[in-house]
Amino acid sequence: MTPVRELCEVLERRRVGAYHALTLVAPGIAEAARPGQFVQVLAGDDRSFPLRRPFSIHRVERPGAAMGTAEIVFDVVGPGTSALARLRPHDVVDLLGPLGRPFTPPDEPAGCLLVGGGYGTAPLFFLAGELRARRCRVDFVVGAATADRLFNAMEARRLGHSLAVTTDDGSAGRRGLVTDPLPDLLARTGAGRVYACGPMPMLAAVSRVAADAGVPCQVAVEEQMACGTGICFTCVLPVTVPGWRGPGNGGPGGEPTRMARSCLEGPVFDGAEIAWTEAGYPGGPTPELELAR
Amino acid sequence: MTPVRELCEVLERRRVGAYHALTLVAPGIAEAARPGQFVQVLAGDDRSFPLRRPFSIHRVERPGAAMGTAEIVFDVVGPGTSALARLRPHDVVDLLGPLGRPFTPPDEPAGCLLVGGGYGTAPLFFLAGELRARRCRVDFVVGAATADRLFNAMEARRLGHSLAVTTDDGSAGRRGLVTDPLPDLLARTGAGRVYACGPMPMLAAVSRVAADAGVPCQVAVEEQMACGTGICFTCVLPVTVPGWRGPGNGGPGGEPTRMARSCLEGPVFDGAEIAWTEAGYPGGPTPELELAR
Amino acid sequence: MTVDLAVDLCGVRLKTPVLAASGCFGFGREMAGWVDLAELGGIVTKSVSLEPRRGRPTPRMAETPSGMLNAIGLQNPGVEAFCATDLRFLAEAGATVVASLVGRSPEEFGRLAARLAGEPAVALLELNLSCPNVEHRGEVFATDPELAAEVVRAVKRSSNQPVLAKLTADVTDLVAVARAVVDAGADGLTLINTLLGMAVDVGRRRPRLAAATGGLSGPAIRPVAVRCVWQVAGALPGVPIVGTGGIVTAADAAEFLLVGATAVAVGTGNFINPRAVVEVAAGLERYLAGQGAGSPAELPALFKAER
Amino acid sequence: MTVDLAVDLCGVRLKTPVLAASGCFGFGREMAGWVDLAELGGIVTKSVSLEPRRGRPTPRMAETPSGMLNAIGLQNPGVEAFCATDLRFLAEAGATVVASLVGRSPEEFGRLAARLAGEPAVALLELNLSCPNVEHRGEVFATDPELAAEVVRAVKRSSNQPVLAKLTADVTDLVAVARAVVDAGADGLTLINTLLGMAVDVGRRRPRLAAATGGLSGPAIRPVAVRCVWQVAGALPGVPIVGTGGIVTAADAAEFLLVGATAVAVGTGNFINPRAVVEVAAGLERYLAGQGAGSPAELPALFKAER
Ligand SMILES: Cc1cc2nc3c(=O)[nH]c(=O)nc-3n(C[C@H](O)[C@H](O)[C@H](O)COP(=O)(O)OP(=O)(O)OC[C@H]3O[C@@H](n4cnc5c(N)ncnc54)[C@H](O)[C@@H]3O)c2cc1C
Ligand SMILES: Cc1cc2nc3c(=O)[nH]c(=O)nc-3n(C[C@H](O)[C@H](O)[C@H](O)COP(=O)(O)OP(=O)(O)OC[C@H]3O[C@@H](n4cnc5c(N)ncnc54)[C@H](O)[C@@H]3O)c2cc1C
Ligand SMILES: Cc1cc2nc3c(=O)[nH]c(=O)nc-3n(C[C@H](O)[C@H](O)[C@H](O)COP(=O)(O)O)c2cc1C
Ligand SMILES: Cc1cc2nc3c(=O)[nH]c(=O)nc-3n(C[C@H](O)[C@H](O)[C@H](O)COP(=O)(O)O)c2cc1C
Ligand code: FES
Ligand code: FES
Repeated sequence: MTPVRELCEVLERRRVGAYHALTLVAPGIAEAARPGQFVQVLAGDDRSFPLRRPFSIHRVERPGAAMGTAEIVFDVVGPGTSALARLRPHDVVDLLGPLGRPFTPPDEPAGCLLVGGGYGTAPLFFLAGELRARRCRVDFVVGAATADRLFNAMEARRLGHSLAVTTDDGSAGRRGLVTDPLPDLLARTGAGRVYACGPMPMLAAVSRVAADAGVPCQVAVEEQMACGTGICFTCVLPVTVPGWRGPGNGGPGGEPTRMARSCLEGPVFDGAEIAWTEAGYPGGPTPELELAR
Repeated sequence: MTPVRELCEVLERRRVGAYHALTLVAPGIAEAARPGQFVQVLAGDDRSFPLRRPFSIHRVERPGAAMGTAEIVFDVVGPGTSALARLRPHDVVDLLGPLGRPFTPPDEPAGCLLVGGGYGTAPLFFLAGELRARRCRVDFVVGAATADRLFNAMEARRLGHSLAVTTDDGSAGRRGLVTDPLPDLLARTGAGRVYACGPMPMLAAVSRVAADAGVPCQVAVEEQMACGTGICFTCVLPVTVPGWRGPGNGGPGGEPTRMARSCLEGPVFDGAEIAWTEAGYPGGPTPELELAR
Repeated sequence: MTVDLAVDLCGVRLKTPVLAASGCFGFGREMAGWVDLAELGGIVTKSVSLEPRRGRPTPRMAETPSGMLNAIGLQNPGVEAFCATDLRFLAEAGATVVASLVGRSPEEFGRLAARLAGEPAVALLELNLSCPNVEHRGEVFATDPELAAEVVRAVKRSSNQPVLAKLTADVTDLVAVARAVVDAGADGLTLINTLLGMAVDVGRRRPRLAAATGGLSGPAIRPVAVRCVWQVAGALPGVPIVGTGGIVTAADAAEFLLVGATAVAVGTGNFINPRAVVEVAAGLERYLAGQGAGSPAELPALFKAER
Repeated sequence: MTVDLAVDLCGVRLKTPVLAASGCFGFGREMAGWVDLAELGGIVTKSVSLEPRRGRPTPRMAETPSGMLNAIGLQNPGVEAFCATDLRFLAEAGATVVASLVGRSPEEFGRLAARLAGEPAVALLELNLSCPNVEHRGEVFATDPELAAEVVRAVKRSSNQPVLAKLTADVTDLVAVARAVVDAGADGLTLINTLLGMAVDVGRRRPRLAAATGGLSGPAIRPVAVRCVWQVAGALPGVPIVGTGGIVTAADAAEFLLVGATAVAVGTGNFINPRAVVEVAAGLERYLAGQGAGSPAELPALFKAER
């Protein structure tokens, strides 16, 4: 399903804890979107030629009875997200999407552990819906720096069979990182799949824990993107390529890697496929092997 | 009185024929402004570094009972004026002003003929008020391409002892140019002063007619401006300097000229002082002399 | 007034004067879902080298006022993989392909040209003599007229496809470089590549690009690019020029065509509008009609300026 | 953390590292109503020549994305009128004056320097070797290391005021030009002048500037200017550099100071904010405190980047 460009009317922008949730009329995108995919957003009529900004799709209302809407959740960190935070209903936003490779659900019903960090939890709700529709059990682990940066834990509780919460400062749930409860949970829930979205260091750690437990793990990464459509080679990260002939190496198992465009082959990758240390995030799967090289 | 920078709240923006009138809360500017002066306007939060746009002050409400407001009248011709046309009440606009040299009223009460072209009529209302306060008789001649581009003829009628109207297409008043009725009017009203504001070719023609009739004439010119504060030398036009030593010549009488900054020494000049032909507007005073060179 | 957008670029007929610039359209395949590749004036591929290149570390991009810096570092799968996959795809899609070549020596350029000489799908060659994202400034051949000419000669010896030499504005005398490559046999010129620039993250007190410096592109550089085309078109009349730099709208493209470019290439503009190449061409058609011009080639004669 | 903004520029103490750039602050007088001239790091005057100059015809300016083109053409009243009126005024106002000189030959520069040698009000000289708005590119001395050096030598022979050589980025090897003028006796460098550019009015099908080409300034060129300072500061450690190009905010200024500039000059920024020079300095004070730096001179050591 090829992506489309849509000029989307803003239905609503509301605060959710430390974040903003933006609901847009986007029939084409709402029709085609799959969990883990993202949109490239251009807001405002600024003439300084700002690049688009990528955001995960938090959820969609498929067109039909409704007109078809897509929702994104964002944190204000700079000019682009500030422009989004100034949007009012009826303003128009320019979107490209759905972009990128989505999460792959298991072929057979299986237990799925969804691990979200900060706003990274947002796309996992979309995923949880799809997994449950496929009769998979869904358990949630969500973490953030502080309680207000946990995105909508209530919803996670509603959607999940169980919910574990961690915060760096202990202001909510257990004090610590999302990875702390992971080994227990994997054992207890007997999950056959791990799906994670959040900051890169967290994704590296989750991938390692899952690999150690022998559980397949898919992660949605965040790399800087100029185009989001595969044409600029800005968003690359090193992934392993068994038997690849090109230069360079550094994969988890020391096998060759290549620079993959995360907007095209990602943002969802197999966590064990990413050369985390080479990517600048030691603490990924089998780091000793990487460091050994 | 030195100019100030003021962040001005928009009170109102309304259509007046083909133009927009913008009323701004600007105590400092309203306090100091004199007819013929202008403001440098920056509207919107565009990050593409737009330069300020210059606009004549149409009228002011001196601070006191009221809070002090200034009004400009503008025509939408490009991005800057389009941004102004998008302004809504309570938006904030960044102004520098009052800038430039104002019209000089006669020391003694005298008959004054005010000649306005298009939106150039706007600042003449401000002038008319001042002249009448000095017990000068004020007569108006206003012209434009079409009826809807005559700025507020009603007001001109109210303020003036008499009003003559011309349009290029005859859609209002007499068909033709503002300069057509000038000689008669000068004779009939016995005006001792001419004050003009409008397109440059019109100012050249008015200056010639006045010069031929031997009546002193002040004109408010429009040159492109990058700064409006005298520091960039963008807005120059050639003016005569009796006995000046520098290079170059081309004044009406063939005497030396220099490039004067119209934002600093103008926008109001003595119409006979400008080297119209050299400035690119033949048809100014004594053109044959200029062409003779 | 009927308008024909077709232009002749070094003997190759382009359906429109608007191409996709190298490195800003991937290898074309990625955009097949957004535009009909056969309808474009042409696609200049990401520059290909003899061996695959990994490119520079990330971050590779930084947004700047009305532009962006990039330090991609010429990542590409190498000429063999390019021919096996990308070129085949483009041929089947019916695209007009301009293969951009990059090498570390005239000899490498020669071997690349030799490899592509037998590929009918390649309509033109563009020699990237000007990428700032290289380890040594010495690799920026376009900073040295003699070196640049040597590269062109090496390529012409091993290929009879028409050759565009892509130059940089970061030189003292662009006309001298242009004249040198034309004398060496270049059939046309592409002006300009990115300007060498740098941006700093003042909060973290470090460069915003991992490579420290990178290439500046986007509307910010358009005035420099237009000036370069104007200068070279004036000095070397009759030499076809592809104007590149900050083109986002049809009006931007018209600036280049008026000052003497035969065609234009849209780069960074594709990142914001994946249909930019098509929409700029459509806008040019309206512009030409409005100006009473029957084809892009008529524009320079309608431009009023003395040199 | 107390911050002292003062810097030493070629032996002259500046209250702040923020100057007003040449041609973007008139002769200072015009701005007396907006800022206290004595509080500025310094005022670089509009370039003055031996004889008065009328400058170029209008239009002299065109707005471009995140910048502007100008073709003022060095309009100035000549050095005599400058000394008689403007310089006297600046002295009385207590301003730190950097007199910008422009001439058509090394000899003219020498005579200008001689004329100002006796003026105590002149703290430094800046040699405008790089104005693109001249009839002949040959007048852009900074495109030729030897010619540029000759100008510096001529000036140093007739003056003992510290000399800043202002260079252009429109060259192949900026470091070579910088080294040449420093070897010739320049005490410091000002980087950069405007880039040569052009913009077209596609509706009227003519250049937007009467002079066709002009100088590009504003935020659009900042990445190029920062890169130039970074390159030269790395190649010529210890040579004071005044960074100029697209500075509007304190963060912009910090970019230049981090990569090695001793001071900065605000140009086009003054057109939008007449208090820019003062406000950038105030913002720098806050920035330095936030970074735990006691003075601007400490910033380069805090910059994390390998060359
Ligand atoms: C696939 C993908 C999905 C994302 N989903 C979300 C989401 O659901 N919610 C959310 O709040 N943010 C998300 N981000 C991050 C978001 O794109 C950035 O926060 C945003 O671009 C910042 O722009 P800015 O101008 O406000 O900040 P600035 O920091 O000023 O941006 C400067 C430049 O850096 C880039 N950039 C800055 N931060 C990031 C980042 N974390 N990742 C990638 N590029 C970055 C910007 O795109 C811009 O090009 C996602 C990023 C990617 C790649
Ligand atoms: C002293 C003075 C007083 C003015 N008073 C008024 C007024 O009361 N009402 C009004 O509608 N207009 C007035 N103008 C003209 C007004 O400044 C321009 O229409 C406006 O700047 C156009 O900006 P833009 O971006 O919409 O158009 P563009 O044409 O896109 O502007 C491009 C550039 O050209 C300049 N420019 C364009 N037209 C003019 C012009 N006629 N004069 C000077 N510079 C121009 C702009 O400032 C800008 O730098 C005045 C100009 C001056 C110098
Ligand atoms: C991300 C990026 C990658 C580029 N890669 C190449 C390249 O591989 N080869 C090349 O000749 N030019 C490359 N360029 C330069 C463009 O082709 C073009 O010359 C330049 O960007 C100016 O045009 P623009 O402003 O429209 O982008 C690249 C530009 C960008 C922004
Ligand atoms: C209108 C204008 C006039 C200028 N005149 C001069 C000049 O006379 N001498 C000079 O050395 N530089 C001159 N410059 C260049 C500036 O001093 C500065 O180097 C350049 O504009 C880049 O800085 P900015 O982007 O902050 O403007 C001028 C720039 C502008 C915009
Ligand atoms: S962001 Fe351009 S290739 Fe991925
Ligand atoms: S507009 Fe800058 S000097 Fe008049």
